[in-house]
Amino acid sequence: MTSPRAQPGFLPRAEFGRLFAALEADGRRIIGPTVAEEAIVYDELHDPAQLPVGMTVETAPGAYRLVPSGRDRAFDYAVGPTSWKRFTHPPLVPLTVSRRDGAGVDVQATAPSAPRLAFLGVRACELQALAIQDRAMRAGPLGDVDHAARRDASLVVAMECAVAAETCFCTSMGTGPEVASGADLVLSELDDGFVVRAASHAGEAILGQLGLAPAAAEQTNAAAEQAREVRRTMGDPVPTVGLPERLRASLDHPRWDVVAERCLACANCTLVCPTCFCTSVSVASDLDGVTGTTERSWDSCFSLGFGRVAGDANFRPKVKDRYRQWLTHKFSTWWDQFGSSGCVGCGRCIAWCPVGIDIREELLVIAPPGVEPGPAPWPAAPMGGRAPDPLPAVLPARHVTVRVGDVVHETADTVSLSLATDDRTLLGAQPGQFVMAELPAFAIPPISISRIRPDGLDLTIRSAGAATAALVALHARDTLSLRGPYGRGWPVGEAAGRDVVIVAGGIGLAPLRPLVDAVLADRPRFGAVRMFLGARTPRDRLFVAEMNALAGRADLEVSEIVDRAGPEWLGRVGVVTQLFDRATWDGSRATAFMCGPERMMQAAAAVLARNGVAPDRTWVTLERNMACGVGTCGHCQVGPFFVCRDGPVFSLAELGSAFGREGL
Amino acid sequence: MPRDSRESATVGWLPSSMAPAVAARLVELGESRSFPAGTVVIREGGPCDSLGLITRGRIALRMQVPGGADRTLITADEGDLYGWSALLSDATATASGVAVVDTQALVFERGRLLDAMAADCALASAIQAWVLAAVARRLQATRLQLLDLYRSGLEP
Amino acid sequence: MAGPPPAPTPHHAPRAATPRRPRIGVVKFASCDGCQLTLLDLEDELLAIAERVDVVEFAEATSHRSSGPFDVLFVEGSISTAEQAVEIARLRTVTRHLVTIGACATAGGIQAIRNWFDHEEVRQTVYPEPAFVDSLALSRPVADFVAVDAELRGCPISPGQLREFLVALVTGRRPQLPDEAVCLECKRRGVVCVAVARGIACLGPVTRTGCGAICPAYGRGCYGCFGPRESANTASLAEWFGATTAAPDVARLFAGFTAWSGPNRTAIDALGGPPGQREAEGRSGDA
Amino acid sequence: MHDAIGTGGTGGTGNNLEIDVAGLTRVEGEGSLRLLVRDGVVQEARLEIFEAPRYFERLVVGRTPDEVIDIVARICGICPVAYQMTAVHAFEHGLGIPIDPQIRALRRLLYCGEWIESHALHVFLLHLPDFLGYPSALDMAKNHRAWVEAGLALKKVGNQIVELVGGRAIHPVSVRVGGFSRVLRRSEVERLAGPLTSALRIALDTVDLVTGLEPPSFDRTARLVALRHPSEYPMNEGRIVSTDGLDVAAGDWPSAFEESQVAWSHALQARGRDGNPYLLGPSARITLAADQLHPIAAASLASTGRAAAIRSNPYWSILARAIELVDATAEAIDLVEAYRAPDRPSTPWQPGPARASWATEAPRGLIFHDYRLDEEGHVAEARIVPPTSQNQAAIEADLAAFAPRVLALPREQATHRIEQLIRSYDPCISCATHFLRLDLETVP
Repeated sequence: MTSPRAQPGFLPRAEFGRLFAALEADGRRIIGPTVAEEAIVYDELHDPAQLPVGMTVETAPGAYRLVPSGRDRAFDYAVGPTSWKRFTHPPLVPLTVSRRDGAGVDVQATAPSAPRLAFLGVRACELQALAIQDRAMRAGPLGDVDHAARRDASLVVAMECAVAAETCFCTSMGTGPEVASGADLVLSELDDGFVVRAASHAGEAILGQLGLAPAAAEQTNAAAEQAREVRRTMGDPVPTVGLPERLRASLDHPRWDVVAERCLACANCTLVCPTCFCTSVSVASDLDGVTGTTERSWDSCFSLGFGRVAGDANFRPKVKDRYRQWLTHKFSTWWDQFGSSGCVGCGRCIAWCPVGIDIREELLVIAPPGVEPGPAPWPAAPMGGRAPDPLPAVLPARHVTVRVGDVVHETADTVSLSLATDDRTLLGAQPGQFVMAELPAFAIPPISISRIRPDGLDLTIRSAGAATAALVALHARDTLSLRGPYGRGWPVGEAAGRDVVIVAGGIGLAPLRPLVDAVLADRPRFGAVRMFLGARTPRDRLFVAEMNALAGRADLEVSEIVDRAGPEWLGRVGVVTQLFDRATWDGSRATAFMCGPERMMQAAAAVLARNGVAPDRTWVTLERNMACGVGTCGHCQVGPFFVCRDGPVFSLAELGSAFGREGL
Repeated sequence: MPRDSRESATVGWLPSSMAPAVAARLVELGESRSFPAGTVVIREGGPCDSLGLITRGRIALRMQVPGGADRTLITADEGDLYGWSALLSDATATASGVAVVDTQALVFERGRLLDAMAADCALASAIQAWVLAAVARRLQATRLQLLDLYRSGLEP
Repeated sequence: MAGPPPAPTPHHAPRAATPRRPRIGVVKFASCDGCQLTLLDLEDELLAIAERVDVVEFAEATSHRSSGPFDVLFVEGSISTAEQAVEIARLRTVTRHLVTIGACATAGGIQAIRNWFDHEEVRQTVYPEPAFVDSLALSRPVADFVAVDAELRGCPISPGQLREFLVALVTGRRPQLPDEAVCLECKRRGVVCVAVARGIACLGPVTRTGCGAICPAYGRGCYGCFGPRESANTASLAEWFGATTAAPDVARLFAGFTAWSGPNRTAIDALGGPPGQREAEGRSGDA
Repeated sequence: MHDAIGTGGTGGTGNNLEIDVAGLTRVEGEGSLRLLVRDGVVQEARLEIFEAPRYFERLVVGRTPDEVIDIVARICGICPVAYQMTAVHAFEHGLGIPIDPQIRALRRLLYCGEWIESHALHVFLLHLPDFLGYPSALDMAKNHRAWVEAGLALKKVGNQIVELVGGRAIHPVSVRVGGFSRVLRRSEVERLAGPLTSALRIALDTVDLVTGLEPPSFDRTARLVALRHPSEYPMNEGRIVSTDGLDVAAGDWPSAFEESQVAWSHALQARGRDGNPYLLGPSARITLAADQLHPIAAASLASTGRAAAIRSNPYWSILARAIELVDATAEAIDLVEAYRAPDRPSTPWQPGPARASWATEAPRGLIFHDYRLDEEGHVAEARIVPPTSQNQAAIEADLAAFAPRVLALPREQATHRIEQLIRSYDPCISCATHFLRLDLETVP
């Protein structure tokens, strides 16, 4: 956006239709406020008569009432149930169409639809909300094509606030009431008409079209005074200095239990929130599973399914966990993830909470101003409060069809698929990265790469649900579609010149195998290499022949142990930590890499720490939490991180107490 | 199947925290025995008449689980103690110990050990601390195994 | 339990080709037939589905009869007579995946309101010759009698969810039957919250989604026919309605088609029982 | 349950016949049939109804009129609109609430939707297989796919109407005392025009299709009862008339009929005060109100030349339903065309005491509701009389009359003929069950 050059003009109320005409002449459909279902909603407008003239709104926690304003202004309200994300990040977006035919599986991304829209009556807080979502939807490795296209195709006509609702607190969040950046045109409504100024080249073009008389000084002053008055009425209900730090340090505050008693976990707050962007992907198919479609729809961290992960475990089972995730995300971890607050102070979540929970009140109790924050549970990361500027470019997702070569049945429920491809991007995968594997009619699970070959990739998959079961059931010469590779892999180089410790539990060995390959390919670069492998039973051991071969080598050690076994098993029985909890090697010379069940990793991490392995040299992978793989769905948040975007590989130093913390 | 970590083979079998005099006294009290693979060292429910420290090899501690199957709950490996029931008054073995490979152990005959402990408080407390540490480690392992059992109950 | 069943193993393979068409049965107990009618309401897919499954028992639609075995048995209706209790136990033994359909089978149905009343009073009120009529004191969900592998909620069930369940069944994937609040569907549709904007009492926040948020979309509050969702905080909602002038008589809200299911029942009891109980007490007096 | 069609009983030869159909199929709800003939004399002809009782008349006690509208719908998933319409009209009549003409039109449209859905279901999925010799429509589709698809398409349009006006196809949510919970925009209603036009075409073809069927010959003189309205085909309102001259106001149903309980049924049998059975439903309506049929339906009926047969032979009810499919679709088209959105969804009203009695025409025939509202406007007593429990006695009478004609047939065929006869009344057993007067005086 550029600073306005054209003089502010004045548009008489009676001639407001000229703005409609100008916007329509610009080939745009107009979305703006109108009365429906006893509320002021944003919907398509064809005529200024549809504006909520003479109406205003009274809000309170859990209440919203449309009432006459007593004057015939059209924008005499604060914000309503609709937010602009309905048009920039719609509730339902088709993602892919997949087909299985003679040639194999083919997945096509659905082209983004981007109608030319003009948003009329966007408030200062809503402008900031749009900017915040722009950053959130572009924070992943690709960015979201649909959202970007819709934003690029939209023109924003802002409206300075003339009134504040009881639930407004933009002054505290620093997003209003005065319109700052992000608009193309900015209007201020006075009794007899509108002061109009351009805030971008596109805005200037429209303003030029209108050919307005310049606004008189008293008119521009009246407009400014109006905004100042709104600011005065609001005050500063939620002091935000140091709020992110205070909140981050209050994860165990007793108030979380109190609010959970009232909270319905109905998700209304997140759905009316103009910045909340979380989604879930659903699949549909024909009766034969030959053609399938995927689409994403608004979801919420308040729904139980949102925290469900493979094996029906759930990392946010309690309502308390979900409320804490929402509030801490909005006001604290959002800074770490996107470099700004996630709240703009519009107050929608307060008015539209069916039981009137007021976040302002909760914040003041949980993270009261002026109180020194306790120790931080994790270091600030990765944006650390720096909003990206300019926004990163957006790339379309690539769906690559690959063919199954060998199928190795590793255990009763686990197979390794050897996939052939000449796709350079896939072949460029790094150890510890993962791909999204798609078959028509099935959910799309993230699968870690278990071997990177010059001519393809191996995926080792455990059947833990219908989608993975379908993958495990694939035969040689079948095809599937891959996206990726995604994620930050193992920092192999970081271990150069040092001892290497590898701890694997069950299927966790799969993402570690490419690391082992990399180390062995350049063995002299590393010191002693020690592998500690755990499995549930002898029958659950992965890559048995290969591991036995490694065990036969003089230049590395492999010890393994199983949880339980019958008499036929002559190896060790117990837990993986028993393999090294009495070891005498010097952990300070070692870099450790771990993957396995989280409890196993916690126990192993404790033992490694005792042996002197530093937290910043202890690397774990948390891939089990991922859903979309590209940092847009919000499912895999752990404290300040998106696992798919910032990980899946993390050091314990990065994770801090987020590692293994229940309910986070 | 893979060999065990060579590191553990070089572990000083007695805890480094143990006073040299006490350690020396223990080595003198103990008697090095070898159990060929398959030897039943102690039998579940039978008398537990000696405490052992494995210096080489492996003893599988097994129990009859419902259904009559014989399951290995845990193995005692180089540096591990077994048969600590010998220090308890009823001295009954709670699991069977079977050498799954050729195994060497430093074995302390119950009567001798208890007499020596009765005679030497320093020795007694050192041994109790030693055994307690071993028990604590075993309980930790068992706890993790239990958690894993419950977790796997969730899985389809 | 609410979790969807794994599809019958032969259908796990991603290929549509399956060795054997699953044997499907549809039976009813105390109910209105609306949920099984929903099967026939899948007008566009009915014949295609019928080609992919083997409908061996569905008295409302076919004269073929079978007493089992069934790969999938859809059970409509609540258990409210002694014969029904015996029959559902028998059916369980010949059924691989037992799927309850509708509020009667999953929650006891509207007829479970009588569970709060005196059974004899109810029988005598409605029948001059109660002796001719056989019924148990309580109308209860199927899960109170036998293990249930999956449930389709609703009064009636949603054609969309039934379609999803059947497609998942024949393609071997896991049915997507979200266990979240009606509010999510309501907001996705862009419906203005009737509770907040109009003060209409609405059970949407504590009710499982799946209907399409029909009631709010038609300008009235959700009456909970899909039953309580997970961690349904009916206590908090009841307290709010009680405090706001929106709902003078809060117990009525919960005393609907899923009244007997845990969280609703607790709320009703806390509010002094369903409407009609006072009358019941009055009656058993003079009866 | 049983693995064969029909069931049980010992076979019949010559003058003896014993038929037990333990579980009637292709009817709504659970019923069974017992027919016993000795030496050519019918000893027993029973339609047994053992659907579990649900005590609705007790469940609505203490409820508000709007709650009752939601609750009584659950009596029957096939014809919930019939229950909602009868109840809502009863309350509005009893409380003296004026109804906007457009609201009344929408309600009639809603009812048309249910008639179309219910009749299409019965004609194509339940009854037609009997005439063509299939155990089900799904089997019939193997050789007559086009017909089954046409039937489903017709049924779907009925559902679309109920879904639009009522919110969903089964147990609609929008009917409220005084009107609806929401105003339908004309643009929404117009969306029905296209589907209805093709539905009318299918309905007319259906008449041709069923006119060509060959039902068993069985002529008897039954007493037919239906509503009659001076200016429209009976649906939402009218006076109760009969083929033998009865003519009373809908609210006076009790003056003309009475109910009694029989040991073999959870339903109540209704008979005329004179003790004679009577029959409701499409054949009765066609017979008693043919002159009020939509012109298109009237022409269609005339073209078949079977008006008399519909009156005398119960098997021809399938044709009566086909004619009513034409009538309902044709009228729905007119209603959609004429619709203008009312200013408000419903007329405001005050709860209070009232006696609320009304009758409407469900797809299966006349349905009567009678409520007493107490001072707070809550239901104190309720009485609901659905069509099937009124038809039960007439059905049994027809069975007894028809039985001798099948004595010669092999039992298998005899059973099928009898079952087919029962299906021709489209008995809705879910409805029929557990309806008895809330009559404390009769409590022993």
